[in-house]
Order: sequence, then C-alpha cells, then structure tokens
Amino acid sequence: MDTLIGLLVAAPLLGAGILLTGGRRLDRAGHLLGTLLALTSFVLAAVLFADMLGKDTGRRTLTSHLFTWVPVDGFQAQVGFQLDQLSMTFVLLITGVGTLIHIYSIGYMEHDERRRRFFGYLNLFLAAMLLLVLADNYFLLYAGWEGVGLASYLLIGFWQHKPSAATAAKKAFLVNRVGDIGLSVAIMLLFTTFGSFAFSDVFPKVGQASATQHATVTGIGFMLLLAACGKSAQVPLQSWLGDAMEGPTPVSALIHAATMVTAGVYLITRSGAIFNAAPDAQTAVVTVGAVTLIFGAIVGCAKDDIKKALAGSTMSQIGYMIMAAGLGPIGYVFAIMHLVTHGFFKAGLFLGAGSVMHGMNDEVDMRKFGGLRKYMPITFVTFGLGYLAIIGFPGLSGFFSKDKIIEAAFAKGGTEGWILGTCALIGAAITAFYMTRVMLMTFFGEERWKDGRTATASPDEPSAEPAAAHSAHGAPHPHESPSSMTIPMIILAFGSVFAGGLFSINSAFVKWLEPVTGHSEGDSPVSTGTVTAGTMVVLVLGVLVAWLMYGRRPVPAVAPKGSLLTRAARRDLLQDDFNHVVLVRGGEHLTRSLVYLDHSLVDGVVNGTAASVGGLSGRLRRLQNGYVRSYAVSMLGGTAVVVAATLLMRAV
Amino acid sequence: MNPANYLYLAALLFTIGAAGVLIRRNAIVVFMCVELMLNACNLAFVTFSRLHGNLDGQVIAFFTMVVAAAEVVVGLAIIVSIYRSRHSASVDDANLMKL
Amino acid sequence: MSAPLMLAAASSQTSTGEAVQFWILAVVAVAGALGTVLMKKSVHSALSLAGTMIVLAVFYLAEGAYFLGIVQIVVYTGAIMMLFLFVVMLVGITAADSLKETLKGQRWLAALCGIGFGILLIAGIANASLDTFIGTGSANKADGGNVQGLAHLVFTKYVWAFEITGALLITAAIGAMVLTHRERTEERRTQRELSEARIREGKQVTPLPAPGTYARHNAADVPALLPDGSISELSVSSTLRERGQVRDVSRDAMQRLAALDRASGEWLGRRMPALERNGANGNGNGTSNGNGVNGGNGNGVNGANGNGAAQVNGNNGNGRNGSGSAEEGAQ
Amino acid sequence: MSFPILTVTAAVPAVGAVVTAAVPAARRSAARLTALAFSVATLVLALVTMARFDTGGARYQFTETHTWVKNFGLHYDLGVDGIGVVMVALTALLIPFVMLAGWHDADPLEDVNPNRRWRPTQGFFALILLVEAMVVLSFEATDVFLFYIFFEAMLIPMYFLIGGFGDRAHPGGEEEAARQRSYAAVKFLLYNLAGGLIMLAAVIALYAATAKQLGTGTFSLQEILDARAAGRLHLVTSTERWIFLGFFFAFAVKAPLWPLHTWLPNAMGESTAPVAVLITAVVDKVGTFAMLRFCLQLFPEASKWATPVILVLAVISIIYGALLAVGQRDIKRLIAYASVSHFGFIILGIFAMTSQGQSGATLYMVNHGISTAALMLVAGFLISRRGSRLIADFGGVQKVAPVLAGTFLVGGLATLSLPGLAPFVSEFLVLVGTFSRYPVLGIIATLGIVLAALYVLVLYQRTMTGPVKAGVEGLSDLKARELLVVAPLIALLLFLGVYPKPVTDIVNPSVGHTLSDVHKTDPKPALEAKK
Repeated sequence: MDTLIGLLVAAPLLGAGILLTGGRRLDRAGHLLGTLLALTSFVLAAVLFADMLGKDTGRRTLTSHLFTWVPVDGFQAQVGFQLDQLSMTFVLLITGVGTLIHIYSIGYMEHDERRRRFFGYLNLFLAAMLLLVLADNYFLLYAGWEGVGLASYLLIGFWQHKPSAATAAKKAFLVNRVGDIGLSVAIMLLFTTFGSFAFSDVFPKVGQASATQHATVTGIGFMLLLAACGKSAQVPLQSWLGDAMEGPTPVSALIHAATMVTAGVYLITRSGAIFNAAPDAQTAVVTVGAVTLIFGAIVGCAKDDIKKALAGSTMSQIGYMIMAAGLGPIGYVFAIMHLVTHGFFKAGLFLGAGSVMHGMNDEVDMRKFGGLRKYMPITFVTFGLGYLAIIGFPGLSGFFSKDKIIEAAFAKGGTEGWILGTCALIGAAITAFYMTRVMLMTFFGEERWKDGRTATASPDEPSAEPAAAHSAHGAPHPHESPSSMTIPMIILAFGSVFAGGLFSINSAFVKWLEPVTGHSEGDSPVSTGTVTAGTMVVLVLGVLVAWLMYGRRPVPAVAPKGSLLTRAARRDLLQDDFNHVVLVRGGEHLTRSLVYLDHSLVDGVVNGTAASVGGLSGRLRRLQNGYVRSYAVSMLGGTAVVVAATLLMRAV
Repeated sequence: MNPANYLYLAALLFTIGAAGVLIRRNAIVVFMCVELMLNACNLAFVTFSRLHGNLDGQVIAFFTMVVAAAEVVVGLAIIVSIYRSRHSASVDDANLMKL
Repeated sequence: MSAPLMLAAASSQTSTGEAVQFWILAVVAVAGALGTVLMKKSVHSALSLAGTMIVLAVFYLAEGAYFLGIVQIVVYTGAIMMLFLFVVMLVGITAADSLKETLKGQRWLAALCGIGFGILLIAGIANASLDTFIGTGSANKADGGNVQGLAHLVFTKYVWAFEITGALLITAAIGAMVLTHRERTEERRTQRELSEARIREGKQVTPLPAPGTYARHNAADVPALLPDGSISELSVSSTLRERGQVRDVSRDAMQRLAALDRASGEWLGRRMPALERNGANGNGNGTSNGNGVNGGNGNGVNGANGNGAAQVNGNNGNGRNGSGSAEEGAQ
Repeated sequence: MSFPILTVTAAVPAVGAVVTAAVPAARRSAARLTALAFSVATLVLALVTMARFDTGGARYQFTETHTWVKNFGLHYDLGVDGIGVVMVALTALLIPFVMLAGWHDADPLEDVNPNRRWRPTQGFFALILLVEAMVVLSFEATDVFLFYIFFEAMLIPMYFLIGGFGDRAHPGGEEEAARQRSYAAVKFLLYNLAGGLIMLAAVIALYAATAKQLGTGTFSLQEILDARAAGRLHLVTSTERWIFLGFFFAFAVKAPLWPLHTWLPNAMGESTAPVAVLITAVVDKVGTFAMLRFCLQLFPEASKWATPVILVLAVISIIYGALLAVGQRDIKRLIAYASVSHFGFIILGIFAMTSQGQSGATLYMVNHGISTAALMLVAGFLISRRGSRLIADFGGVQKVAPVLAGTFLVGGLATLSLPGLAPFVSEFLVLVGTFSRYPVLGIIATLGIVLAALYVLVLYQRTMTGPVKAGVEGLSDLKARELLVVAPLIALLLFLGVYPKPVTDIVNPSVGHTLSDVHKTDPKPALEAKK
C-alpha cells in the first residue's frame, strides 16, 4: 500500500518527463498519454481511499520513506510521504478534478500545435501538487510548493507569444516567490527551534515550545501565513491571480480555482498545531481571510471579463477558507470542506466560461454576451448549477460548506466572532450579487453579440485561445462545445450539487477529518437557525439587487464610467497600481542608480587609482631629464643623506 | 695647530670640487673639479696616515693618484671624441640619457 | 704598536712653523679651488687648479709624505694638468662656457647639497676625537725612509692592488688610443684631384688670397684688404675664422691712406673734394664692414690673448668690441 | 610509495597543453580532439580519485610530499580533503564541456593558408588545458607557497584567453570590441595581481612567524596544523589578523566579493561564453575554496574575528549583485552579476561557521559551476547565432528555437534555485546554516531568492517570449554538438538536485574537520538549548 503513494506522484511525473523530452514524435499521442497517467494516479488514489476507509479511524495514516534527500549532520531532509485523511481529501480532489480537466483540455486544446507540451505541464503540475500534499515534512512540501509555482508559471505563460501572458506568468511567479520567502524562513525557524521540520517531529513539541519561546512560534505562524497569502492570492499578495487568467481556461479552472490556490489553506490546516499554539498568528490569519473575502467579492462585482470576475470570486471564496482555517479547530474541517465543494463548482464555472468563450470566438467581455442559454444549453445548465452552488442555494454543496463557515465565524465568540460573522454575511451577499450578475450578463438579456462587433481583440494582440482558430472571425455563432468538454462539466456539476449534502450527512466530513485536524464546536452566540436564515436573507438580497441592475434594465455593451468604487474595483482596488508605482518603478530607479554607482563609484575608484598612478609616473619621468649634472646633484644629495644617516646612527 | 685642520681643509676642497662638478657645464672644467675632489681625498688620506703613524694612508693616496691618472686619460679622450662628433664640450649638450 | 708606546709617541700639536704655513697656504688652496670652479675660461680654471695642487704638494711634504709630495708635483701638476691644458687647447681655448645656468634650480640645488654635505663632513670630523696624533716620523724611520716604507708596503701588503693598477693603466692607455684614433676610410685625394674638383665646382679656381695683402701686416690672422678697403675673409685660415681671431686692420689702413692723401694734397696746395668724398665714402664703407667684422669677432678679441688685441685697436672700435662682447655674454 | 594520482591528474592536462600546442597549424580538428581527449582523461582520473576517496579515512588523502627547497621550507605537498576532491572533480568535469562549447570559437575568421605559422585554435585549447592544470594543482596543493604559485600562475593563461579570444560580438563594433577586450583582460590581471601580491606578503609573513616560533620556518599546511595542535605554534593575535587579511584579500578579489567584483562583469562580458564559464565556474572557485582551506584552517581566531564584516559584505554582494543583474542590458554581464550574487552566498555559507553553511557552500560551488555553465553556454550559443549580446536584440526566440529556449529556461531556473534542481539544495543549506547563527543576515539573504527570480525571469521574458523580433527569425535550434554540451549538464543538475547525497557524504567529514579547526559547533536547536 505504502509504495502506491510514491507511484501516485511518480505517474504524472513520468508523464511530464516523457512529454517534455519526447519530441515531436509524441505529438499525436501525447495528450492521451498525459490524460491516461492522470487517470492512473486518480485510480491509485481511489484504491488508497478505499483501503483507508477500510481501516479504523485511529490508524489510517500511511507513511512511506523513500530516501534521504539532504543529509548534513543536524539537517536531515527526508523524501518521505504521509497520507492521512487530509492529504487523501486533497489527493482525490487534485487527481479527480485534474483528470477531468485533462479530458476537457483534449477538446479545448485540440488545435494548438503545442498541445503535447501543454499536457506535459499539466502532468508536471499534478505531480508537484501531489508532492505538496503528500510530503511528510516542510522541506519536501516546499519543493512541491515551488513545483506548482513553476507549473503555474509555465501554464499561465503557455501562449508565450502574447506579451501579456508572459508578463502575467512572470508576475505570478514573482509574487509567489515573495510568499516562498515566508515558507523558507518558517522552515529555518522550525529547524533552529525544533532541530527538525518533519511534521511528526514538530507538532508534538509545539506545545512546550510555545511555553518556552512563544514569540518564535508566533513568528513561524506569521511566516506560514505569508506563504499562504502568496500561493492562495490573499491580500496583500493577491494581485497575480487576476492576470493569471491570461492562461488557457482549463489552467484557470484547475490551478487557479480548484487546486493550487488552495494550497495555502492546506498549509494552514496542516500546520494547525502551530497556529493553535500561536493565537496572534491566528488572528492575523482570520483578518487576512476576512479582508480578502470582501476584497475579492468587490473586485468580482466590477469585472466585465468573465474569467476575471470568476477569479475575483475565487479570491473571495479562498478568503472564506482562510478565515475558517484561522478560526482554529472550529473551522479547519469546514475550510477543507468548502475547499472541496469550491473545487467542484468553481472548476465547473470556469469550464463553463471556457465553453462559452469557445463558442464566442474567445470573447471574454460579458458585455458582449447575453442570451446564450438557448445556444449552449449544457453549458447553461452546468454553469447555472455551479452558480447556485456558489451563492449557497439551499441544498447545493456551497450552501452547506459556506453556511458552516459563517456559523463557525460567529462561533469564534466575542466581538471578533461578531465582526467575522458579519464580514462573512456581507461576503455572502456580494457573492450572490456578482454571480447573479455574471449569470444574467452571460445567459440572459438580449444578445449583444449580434451587432457584428466581433470579439477577437485587435491584431496587435493575436487571438490567444486556439478554439478561435477554426471559427472564422466575424459575427460569432455560438454553439455547444464537443462532448470531451461537456462531459467533465457535467460531472463537476454533479459534484457541485451533491458533494456538500454528501459530506453533511451526519457530518461525515467532520468525522473523516477530525483525527487529523481536530474539531471543536465553538459556542456560537447565535443559533444555527438564525445564521442560516441570515444567510438566506442576504443571499436573496444580493440576487435581487443584481437582478434589478442587470436583469430588468438592458446591459450597456460598453462599460459605463461607473462610480468611484466601481472604477477602483475594475483596477483591483488600485492595489496593483500601488505595486506598480512603489515596487516596479522604485525598483527600476534603484537598479538604474545602482548600475550607475557601480560604474562610476566602485569601478571609478579603481580606474581613478590607475589613472593617478599613470599621471604620477609621468611626472617622475620628467624628472629623468638626461642632464648628467642634475643626476649628479641627486647623487650628491643621496650621499649627503647617507652621511647624515651614518652620523645620526653613530650619535644615537 | 692640530693636524685635524688638514681634514677640515680636505672637506672644504672636496665640497668645492663637488659644487664645481654640479655647476660647471664645460666637461673639461668638470673634470678638473673631479680631480680637485680626488686631491682633497688624498690630503685626507695623508693626514690620516700621519694621525695613525703608518704609511698605509699614503699608499692609498698613491693608488688614488694612479687611478686618477688613468681616469683622466680615458676621460679626456672621451671628451675629445665627443667634441669631434658634436663640436661642443658642454655636458648639457649630451642629454640623451633619458627615456 | 702597543697602546702605552702610542701614547708616549702621541703629541697633540704641530710645530708653529707648520701652523703658519698651513694658515697661509690653506687660504691659497681654497682660493685656487674656488678659482677652478668660478673662473670663466677653462685655461684659468686649469691654472688655478694647478696652484691648488702645488699647495697640496707642499702640505704632503709638510706631513712627512715626501714621496707623495714629489709625485703630486711631478705627476699631477706636471703630467695631468699639462694633459688638461693640451685638451683645452685642442678643444679651443676660447670656447669658454658662460657661467649662466641653463638647468632650472640646478645652481640652488647644487649649493644646497654642497653646503649641506660640507657641513656634514666637517661635523663628522669635528665629533671624531682627533686631539692627538702620532706623526709619520716613526713610520718613515722604520724602513729607513719614506720611500722605502711605501715601497715595502706597496710590494708586500698591497702588491695585488699594485698589479691591478698596472693593468688598469695599460687598459686606460689603450682605451685612450682607441677612443681618439680615427680610421681613414677613403684614399687621400691627391693635389691634382683636388684642383680638378675645384674647377669642377667652378668657384675659387685660383689659389686663396694670401693674408696681409695691402695691410702693412702679414701676420696669419690679418686678412687681406679688398680694393674697397673691406677685408677678404678667405685670406684667413678657417680655424682662425672659426675662433673669431681674425684681426681686422681695414680701418686704420684706410685712415692712414686718407691721412696720406690729405698730406700730399696740402703739399701740392690743391684741394681735391672728389677724393675726399671718395675717402669719406670708403671710410663709411670700411667702418660699416669693419663693424660687421668686429661685431663678429668681438668675443674672440676679448677671448684669446685679449690684451694683445686690445693694444692693437684700443680706439672706439675697441669700445664697440666691448659692447659687442657684452652682447655676446648677454646672448 | 603509492601511485601519485594527484600529480598525474594535474600532469595530464599540462602535457595535453604542450601536445595540443604542438599540433601543426592546418590540423585544427586534430588539435581539438587531442585537447578533448586529454581533458576527458583528466576527468576519468578525477572521478577515480573521488571514488577511491575514503570518507571515513584521514583528513587529507593521496598525499604526496617532497621537500622542494629545504632552506626555505618549501615542499611539493599535494593532498585532497573531501572538499578538494570534489572541486577537482568539478573542474575536470566542466573542462570538456567548455571545450565542446568553444569548439569553433578560436578558429580564424578568414581561412589562413596552412603554411602560415598562426594557429589560434591550438593556442585556445592549449591555454584551457593549462588553466585546468593550474586550477587542479591549486585545489590539491597543501603547501601554502606551492598553492600561491599556481594561484598566481593561473592568471597568465586566463589573461590570454580573455584578451586573445574575446567575444567578437560587441554593440560598439569590431575595434570597440577589441578595445574592451584588452581593457577587460588588463583589469582582470591587475585586480588579481594586486590581490596576489598582498597575499605573497602575507605568505612570507606567515613563514617568518613560523620561523620565529618553530625555529625552522615552513609553508606546509600539515606541519603548521600539527604545530598548532601540539601547542608549539601560537601566532600573535595582531600578526595572525594581518596575515589573515592578506590571504583573504587575495581570495576576495578572486571570489569576487563586493566591492572587489568590478573586474568580473568586464571579464565575463568581453570573453567568449566558454571562457566566461572558465572564469566564473572554475577559476573563481579557487578563491572561495582557498578561504575554506587556508583562511579558516590557518587562522581560526582571525577568521572568527573578521567574520561579522565578511558576512555583511557577503550579504551586500548577494543583494547588490542581484539588483545589478536586474539592471543589465547585456546578457553576459547579467549572468556575471548573478554570479557575484551567488559568490556572496558561498562566502556567507563559509563564514557562517556551521556545518550546514559550509557543506552548503561547498555544494554551492559545485552546483553554481554546473548551473552557470549551463546557462552561460546556452547564452553563448544564442549570442553567437544572433551576433549580439544585448537583451534588447532578442525576443520570441522560444518560437523559432524551442529546445534552445527550454534549456535556457532550465538553466535559469537552476540559477534561481528552484527545488528539484541542484542549486536549491545548496542555497537552502547556506541560508539555514546562516540563519541558525545569524538570523537577521539569513533573512536578508533570503530576499536574494526573489531578486534571483526577478532577473532570471525578466531575462527569459525579454529574450525568449513575446512576438518574434526582427533578426531572430532565422535562428536555428541547438545542434547535436551543442545538445551534447547542455544535456549532460542539465541531467547532472536534476540528479544532484534530487540526490546530492553522494557529494554531501564526501564533503561533510571535511567540513567537520574545518569546524573543529575553528572550534565551532552547530548551535543547538532552541528547544534543547532551553531545556
């Protein structure tokens, strides 16, 4: 059984290796191979899952140690896997959704000449992500952590000929690197504090560590939070996610909605022991979560680009999870639960969006959609189910998970509890609003794409999505996507409908994860009923407002100027501009001045010395005038000096 | 009188000779000044031999004279040949001893 | 010799006679040395140096270094200084270098170093304890005479150095020969060839004019006079011309001529203005030419056996000469 | 006595240099193959040495010692510890790739007639072999003076390699290129000579000091260490510090450490890519290696005394080099400044005085050698194709030469130390080692990894991605020979990134010895410390 864990990672890694080095001869079968290997690892996961269910709760954790990676005496980095319920959940999600998206991509990337490479990257991502969640120590986790970063870099920049894509990829990687500083510093702190960074060594000791050096543990917590912010696009490191939508839609679905961006949540939940020991860190976590969930929601409201709108929503949903994870044992389980359900419906939504774009010559501006429901029914239905799920429509999976989080927020207790709860509710309202907006602008209303204004952007930015390659530019003629694309959507739709309910049947999910994360019912000042009711109210409110704004009145095909807030939100609440002004510009000036200094000062000193020596020797040379008598003078002077010296010596 | 005065005189002559070497431009005069210096040395030697009561000083002075003679012979020959080649006996006209 | 004996032999004062002699001759020696350095003409330098050397010889004798004293006179004053004089003559007596300094700061540096060095030497001697001396008497007596003593040393203790100096002297002699010897490369041209060459060149086919023609002098340095009374440079040997030792007598020759005419005119009782004018003319010419020549050789006149020249034309021409030489000096 | 494998390892390339130089002018390919054969032979020998190195055994192994000049205590002492053997292996490993990459670099532009006795190709390869011999010897020498000799002698062939076979592609045109080239060569020479002379003074001072205390002065590392161990030798603090500074200055110039780094960008920028690799990946390593072997072992107290300053300088190098790399317009200079940053990491690790730091530093030397070689050589192929070094002249290469772009990316990712590639391990070790003793410096140094990502990705984006620039369309993809150069390096990067154990096992014991020399032990984990 244990060996299977290794294979779990190995399968997609193998795929990546073959596909990336295989050369052109693999072009025909490459995508199938990639998909097959993804499927293999899903099957393995399923087997392991079945096996795990077979065992009783206490002894479900599997571990397998492969080899020692970096042995330098105190510092022993192992390559070892640990498969417990938490990892299992992720493995299933990753391999499952991953496989679906592989299948989807077969259709979606059909006309891209570099499809083989695309699947290679996807496999690489699967391998890295699995490594991340299976690692039994932080160092190996870090490897996976950076691995997914690389995969996301490669996939965002997949259409490298688009400068925007290349820039977005670079940005994503850099911002993630900032987060990685957090993780690496955290590992160093762990090493210097505990002498190890393996989960099994660290977590038991955290308790007494927090007694002796509380500050360090809190510091570790903060560093892990920084890492999580980077990877999960939380404020203040969220800016990359929006741009990441430059990547192909399946990538957005898999990496930037379902799996990778949730790595932060995984990290925090995994490090639950540390956070439980560092309440200040937890406060920071919930704050970040709450801020991001509002922030993302607001951004989501303003975007006209359907993928960017969804990206905003992703941000805010992850905000929910982070907040929940920050709540401690009350929230961990629900964080993960929401993560899984979100994985389903958000992936579904993205795939739906992709399908819509597929039919609309890669148009992403929702203002140029409208009334598509009769042209692409399947997409409409699946997308609609995803929509209902995300706004937390009763009975769908989103309802259960999000509701639980809101309850947990209140259950935190005290004013903190109230604040968080309110934030969560507001978030829910806004979620309902912007998702309804997306829904209405895309599938309802009059067909704004009819008036010939074609989608595909100006020639200087050539069409990104290959789907457009076969559809003649001109008035788009919406059509349903091929089955290879619709089937995954349908499956995901099922997931987004039933997953939540399934998990909540006599709180199966809680029981499942409890042994790993622990669970405690907080003492909520408000009853579950009231919370649910409140949720329903704000939900209806949000939907209603959205319908009033976009359902009743026709949607202008050109974005109106909008209020100050709207304009700010369209620009990611100016946070991006802030980065640009402070970091990019500042950095440019700094480097330029440094280059100048290095040339003029550091190098100048040296060259100056050289020049002065040259000048000096020139002067001395003039002293060599060739006149015997002046030489004689110097001789006599020298003799005089010698005599004087001798006399002095004798005198002394 | 103390024979040391001879030494003072020798020192004085030597210095004068040296100054002459430095000041004069005519090679021949320069040479004469060199001779003067040599003679000053000789005087010192002789005086020393007197002070110490042995003749070694005189012997040295004797050798000095011989060497001086040889030197003068060669030196003057050089001067003559230089004068032939460049019609001047001024040491400043031969300033090729530089980079 | 052993310390007590030395002390016994040691005395601290010389005889008064020697003292007196020293104080007188030392002044002379220093004066000679200064003369060597400061005299403008190398001949004078040489002579004053010779003086110094003789004084030194006397000192040697006084100090009991009889052999050296004689050698000093014979070798130095006799041989070396004469050699110097030869060379001076060879290179040109009158090619005296002006004492004007050409190198910047050379003189100051020289003075500084010289004085400093002198002070140092004197200081060195002063703080050496030289209050007593033994004197050469005993040493001279030891071998029965100064010469024997020296010989004894030279051929025993210093024989090696002696041999070396011998070798050195030979080398020097050969060196001098090599340096001064000039190899004749081409065949000497015969008189015939020379005359042919002269005719080929076409200038000065006839022999050069002899010096002294019409000049009432026939010394080698008196140029012949041309019909207009000016001198003919060609009649004087080029060496003299080089040295500027041409003695110009054109003016007083013309004056004598004029005087003769005047006298004869008075005696005949007729006046001849034309001739006077003519004479004036010639005079003018003569003076102008003479000026040129005098200006040219003024330095020479003062430079060589100058007083002789001064006697010859101690008139206003000489004044010009003086000014001319002054200019020379200034140049 | 046993087979003198160390001498032979050094002798083979030396002989090879002579033989290669003797190849007649017309037979260029013959010269190339000869040189390559000799370098490969050296590699084999080095690997054999590494394989036969007994990790549990004595500190210095395969030692050879012969008295050279008795009166001056000069010995011909060779010997390698774990660090030395690894460095020798690295050198021997890189040279063949350098040669393959520079296969045609030195060929005369116009086809010269064979009877002309002008043969740059022979000279080029002979010089490379000569450098290899010198470097190997300086890694092996355990006599201070012997080391000094090779440390200096290595400059001469390098000088000619830089000045004589420089990069012909220069924005300023042919003669500007020549001027820059000679400037760079002279700068390189003067900098290193200055360092070397100061070191010479220090070496002599060391001799005098030992002579004063031991009676007979010696240059032998072993003797000095023994004497100190026996307590017979104890340098006066001030003396020790001065001598240490003398040594360290030379090594810091060679390494190069800020602010003595300015010769590196010129030298690497103006020389051809293979020579640049030779400079940064092989020659400069001698500096850092010598810090580890001589500074720490000979002057433990002074090293500890100087540590704070050196660490700060190292951190400055890291950040400064990275920032300047971001600001460069010239690919090669960018890589050069990146190297400055990396050398900062190495020195940081050495003077952190922890086993992680020093093992990491040693590993870093190896990994940096390989990764920079990969990146620089690919960059060289790119530059020689386009005939320009300016980043601005490239763009969209990925479209026309995907393999080239891919290898370039891998090299870049190695440079920014991505996990799974070799440099990550060493860099993290250095950081951990530093952090465990100097947390603040550790954190500042960690910022370096972001900057590294910045300059690498910016370089990649500007050159490889985006629409295809004019002048790039024609670029051909990597040829077989070039792949033969790059592929093994990348494979090695991957292998060492996943399984560095073979190297660390050899290095760790030696690092332990060095640490015991300076009487330092790793700080205990805070938790145990508290208890």
